[in-house]
Amino acid sequence: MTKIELVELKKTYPGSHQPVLNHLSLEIHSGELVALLGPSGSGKSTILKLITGLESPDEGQILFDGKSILPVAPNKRGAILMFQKAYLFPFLNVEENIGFGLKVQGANPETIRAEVKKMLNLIGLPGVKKRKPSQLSGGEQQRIALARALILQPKSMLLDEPLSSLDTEVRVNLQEAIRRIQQELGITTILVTHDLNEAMGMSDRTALLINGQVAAIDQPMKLFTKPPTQSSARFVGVSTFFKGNLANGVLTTDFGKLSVNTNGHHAESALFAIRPEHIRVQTEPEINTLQGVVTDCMYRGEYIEYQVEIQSLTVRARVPMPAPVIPHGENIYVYFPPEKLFEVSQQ
Amino acid sequence: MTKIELVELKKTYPGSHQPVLNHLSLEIHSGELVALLGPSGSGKSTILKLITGLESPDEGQILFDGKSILPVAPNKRGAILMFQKAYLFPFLNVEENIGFGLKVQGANPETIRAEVKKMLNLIGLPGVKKRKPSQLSGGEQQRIALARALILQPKSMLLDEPLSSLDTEVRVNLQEAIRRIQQELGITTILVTHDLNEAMGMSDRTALLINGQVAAIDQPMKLFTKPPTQSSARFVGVSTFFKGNLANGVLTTDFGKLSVNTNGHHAESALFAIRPEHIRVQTEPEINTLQGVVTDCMYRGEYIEYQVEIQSLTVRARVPMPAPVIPHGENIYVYFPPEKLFEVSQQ
Amino acid sequence: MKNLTIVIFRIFLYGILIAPMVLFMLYAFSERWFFPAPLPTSWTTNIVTRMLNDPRTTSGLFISIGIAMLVSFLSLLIGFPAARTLGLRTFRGRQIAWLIFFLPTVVPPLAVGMGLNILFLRLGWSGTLFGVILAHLVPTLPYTIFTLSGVFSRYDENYEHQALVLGSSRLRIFFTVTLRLVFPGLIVAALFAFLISWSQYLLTLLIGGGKILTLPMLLFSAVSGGNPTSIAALSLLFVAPPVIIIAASARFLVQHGNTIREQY
Amino acid sequence: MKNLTIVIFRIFLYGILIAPMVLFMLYAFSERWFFPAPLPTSWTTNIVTRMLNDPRTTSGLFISIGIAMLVSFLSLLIGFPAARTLGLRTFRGRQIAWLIFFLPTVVPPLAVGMGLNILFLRLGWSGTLFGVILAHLVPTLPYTIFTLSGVFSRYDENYEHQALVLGSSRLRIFFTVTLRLVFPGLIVAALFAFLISWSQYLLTLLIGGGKILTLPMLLFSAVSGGNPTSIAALSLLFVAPPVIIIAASARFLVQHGNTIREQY
Repeated sequence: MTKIELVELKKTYPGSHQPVLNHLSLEIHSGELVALLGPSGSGKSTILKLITGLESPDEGQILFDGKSILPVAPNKRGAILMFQKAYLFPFLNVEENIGFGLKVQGANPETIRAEVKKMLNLIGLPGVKKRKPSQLSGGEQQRIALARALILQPKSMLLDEPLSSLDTEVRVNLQEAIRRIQQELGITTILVTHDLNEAMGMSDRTALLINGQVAAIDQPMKLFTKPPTQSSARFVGVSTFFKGNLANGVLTTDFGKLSVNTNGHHAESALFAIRPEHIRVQTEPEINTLQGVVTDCMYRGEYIEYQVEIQSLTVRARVPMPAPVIPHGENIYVYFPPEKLFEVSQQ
Repeated sequence: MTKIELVELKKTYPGSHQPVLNHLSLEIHSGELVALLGPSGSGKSTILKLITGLESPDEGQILFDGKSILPVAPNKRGAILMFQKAYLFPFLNVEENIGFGLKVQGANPETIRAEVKKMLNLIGLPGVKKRKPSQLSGGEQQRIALARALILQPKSMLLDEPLSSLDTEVRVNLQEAIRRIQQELGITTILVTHDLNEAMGMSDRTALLINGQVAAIDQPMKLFTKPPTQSSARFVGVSTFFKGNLANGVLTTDFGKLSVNTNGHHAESALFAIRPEHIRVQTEPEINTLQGVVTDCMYRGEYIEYQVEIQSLTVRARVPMPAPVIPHGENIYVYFPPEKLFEVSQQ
Repeated sequence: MKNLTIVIFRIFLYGILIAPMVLFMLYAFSERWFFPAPLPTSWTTNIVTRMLNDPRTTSGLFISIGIAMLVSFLSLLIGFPAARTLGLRTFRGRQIAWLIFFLPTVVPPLAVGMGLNILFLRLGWSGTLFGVILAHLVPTLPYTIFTLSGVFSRYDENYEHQALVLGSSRLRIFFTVTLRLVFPGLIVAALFAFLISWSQYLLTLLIGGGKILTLPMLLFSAVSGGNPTSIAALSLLFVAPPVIIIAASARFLVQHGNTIREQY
Repeated sequence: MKNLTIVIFRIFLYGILIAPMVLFMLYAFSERWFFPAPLPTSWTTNIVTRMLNDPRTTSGLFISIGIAMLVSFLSLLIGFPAARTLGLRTFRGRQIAWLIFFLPTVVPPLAVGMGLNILFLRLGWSGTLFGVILAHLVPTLPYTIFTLSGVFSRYDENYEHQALVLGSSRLRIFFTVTLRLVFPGLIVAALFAFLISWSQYLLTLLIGGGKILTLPMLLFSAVSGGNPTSIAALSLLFVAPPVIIIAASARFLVQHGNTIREQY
């Protein structure tokens, strides 16, 4: 149970002008799982490398339970990194792979054997200890890598897209397994992923990284439904934004007036957003509808995705099935429920 | 506008015992877009290679408008293959790449230049003709590859996961572009993909390939909501199946009785399935509910995914937000709407 | 750390390579140079001029160039299909094929030369240009094949497949697509073959039986003569073509290598 | 098509390689063999026995083996860090570093030998074992570095990173992870170095000045002698160790190469 604090971290890779981390601060509570979500190049993996000590920060501090770990050698930090590939040592069998860390610590063979057995049960692969890594599937390899890390009772686990090369079903199973074990053992964990669903499903809190800084951090549900800024909203799948003047709960945009639920009293310009699955299409005008032309209509199984042009604005709406197929070019009214429109800051 | 018929195709690769295609027959109507969906190794790409002539079938026929194309050389078939990578010739610029096929045909430079210009407008990249392929993004490269194929007015386009290496936003844009152009020009097209959403969104009909045969082929909506067999149901995301005796609209399973909507009059065993998004969880028993224990509950943004164990049966339910978070181990009732349970054959 | 390694190696290799070349220059134009003088005390161009006017030297130069060019052409001609098969396909016996190609590079050239000599004597090819060229192919072919099969192992046949479905004939594809994609590799392979043939002394001596007088042969007989100035002058003439070729192609190779690599 | 290519090459190479070796055997044990008899008409083991009892031959064998082993050890020692840097890192001047390593393989050995000879004479290293070993490093090092940097370009440092975060020290990682991962590559590189040094004639002659008598030197002087039987006998002795080493390691390399490759 270790609390991790990242304080004003700055890192620029040699040969690059742009810092990959720019005074980034982040606090991960003891036993918490925080997911880092962000576009490629936003410095997600760099954070993990700094914590393990594979890279050093240019500025800033990394604290484990309030103590700086920067002077500690990478092999003494107790922070274990897992990658997209399992990196099991090909010349060792499963048992030797899992026991690797204990052997380095000089544990006696009996203890190692007992611990390895415990770990194999924990990860749900009791019968494979004599196999070679090449005889295992991708998902099994990742489970072994997990066991190899957990056997050392690390202070922290750092997962760098550990599931992104696996098939959907295996991935979901491993998401559940990792989450269960992480909660059981209470290991402070950072998960880097580019999969929104994975971040939402596995994390206690999700942090959005944009331009080397934490653009937003919150519980997944809050972040998904009410992202604070425009860029973070885009990242969780919001593509419809209205800019306008807000007065008495009415937003006056270039495309028409829209009622919004708000407590604020802006007289100035404001920016509102809405999730695609909250937008509805209908044939009759109503309050809070705007007229538009359907430019595309794609069946996606569980929902239909409409692309509607409202003058210069392109709106994507996702309507769950059953929903009508609307031919291209049809005139339509798009309904924006007032309670689903939320304000975001213009960043 | 060419109709393509595949008749009893059989193909076994040298060194393999299992045929990759096993008497596969499939008819693609003129101007239609058929998506081929299937697990890896199901022979999806092999079909495309047989049609272009990069491979030859062991048995069977391939007909274009009723005429066999097997005696025709690959470069005379008018069937153009596109891959996941664009394979633009790195030593030619965009204009020369697009004009490649016309130059081979001996068209005069004026014609080529005019046609290339038309194509660049069609794919929405008018300003790039002097660029080298390496200066383009992945999505742009695929657009150019598309133009390079379309300029020859091919009888058929064969797309082998052309979008699978692209980012989500670019992919959706290109899905729309390809679909629009394909319909505009009426080119008979086969799309190989492993992405269910892509197949659903782009195709007129989707074919499921399992074990080298067409397990099911239908319009996406029908295939998605009522897959005919158990294996094809699994492939479109169904994971809950009930086996039991059917009598008078009631299915008697090992876990309890369930009402189903059916016209059949089976006295024998029957297999019913239900989609995860049609299953509901509730706290009170009711008709068509079964009692179970929540073993996992994952927030996925637009929905919550519950994993419920009903005795030995694990059921995954997807409930759209807003939905309650239910703690692990809680007792719950799972509701299976009778009208959503559909019969599948046990294959 | 890594920079230090590089620096040490540069010094090591510059020392071992460049220093002798400078020495050649100094010796070739020196008239008198006695230890411990750091530079020659008297300079002359006589020796170099005399050497350049000697018909044996010029004919040696042309024979050397002719043999090396023919050998590299034949190496490419034979090596290309073999390398393509080895680099692209997987088939049973591939490992054996590799071992067979590998053998001539590791079996000592002296042994190969002796064997070939005995064989060619019986076949009547000894002392002929044909025999020498054939013998030169033994050490050059493996390198050509290694270089090209390295190229082909990174080669993607789908470029050819694209050209095919776009209507090109196989022949047209070979010239407009295949050759252009592997061009830098071809140049490197040809260079290798040229240089290996260029510096062959042993095989030329054994098979040529003293009748085929290439530059290395002349150089060796000069060494027996023992005049350091003419040795140095001949050495310079001998080293110049390879250095010029490498220098001329280095920039091309680095540039084109990069352009092509970007695409993979 | 591809099978035909392979068959043609096998015949070509078997012809050019195996045939001379068979000839060595026949000659070494023949007493009389005149054209056009297909086989010797009279057999003897005298020559081979006499040769094996000659102290010059046995000492030549040991000197050759000693030099070749030392040279391959030194090549690995120097080549390993260089290859790792070249194969794993990208840095400015990498292309230049490659060119520098590349030079010794393409500059004709005769030229290198002449240059080194002049240099070593001044340094007093001529005629010494130290000088010969140093000279042998010039052709062997590039091959060692090429082979190893090929290994390192496919090498994934993350295996080491895993071992590091699992608690291993850098030194332990080197022995328990790095060496085991690159082991087959090391063996190939050592083999290359051994064989190149083993078959050096020119550099040993020039730098050794006739004082360091390796097997190739003895073989060459036998060639001047002109007795085909003793030439053939010496050739056999000379070819045997490389062939044995290659045969012994071939199976190991194929097996272990595959096991490791599966993981990448």
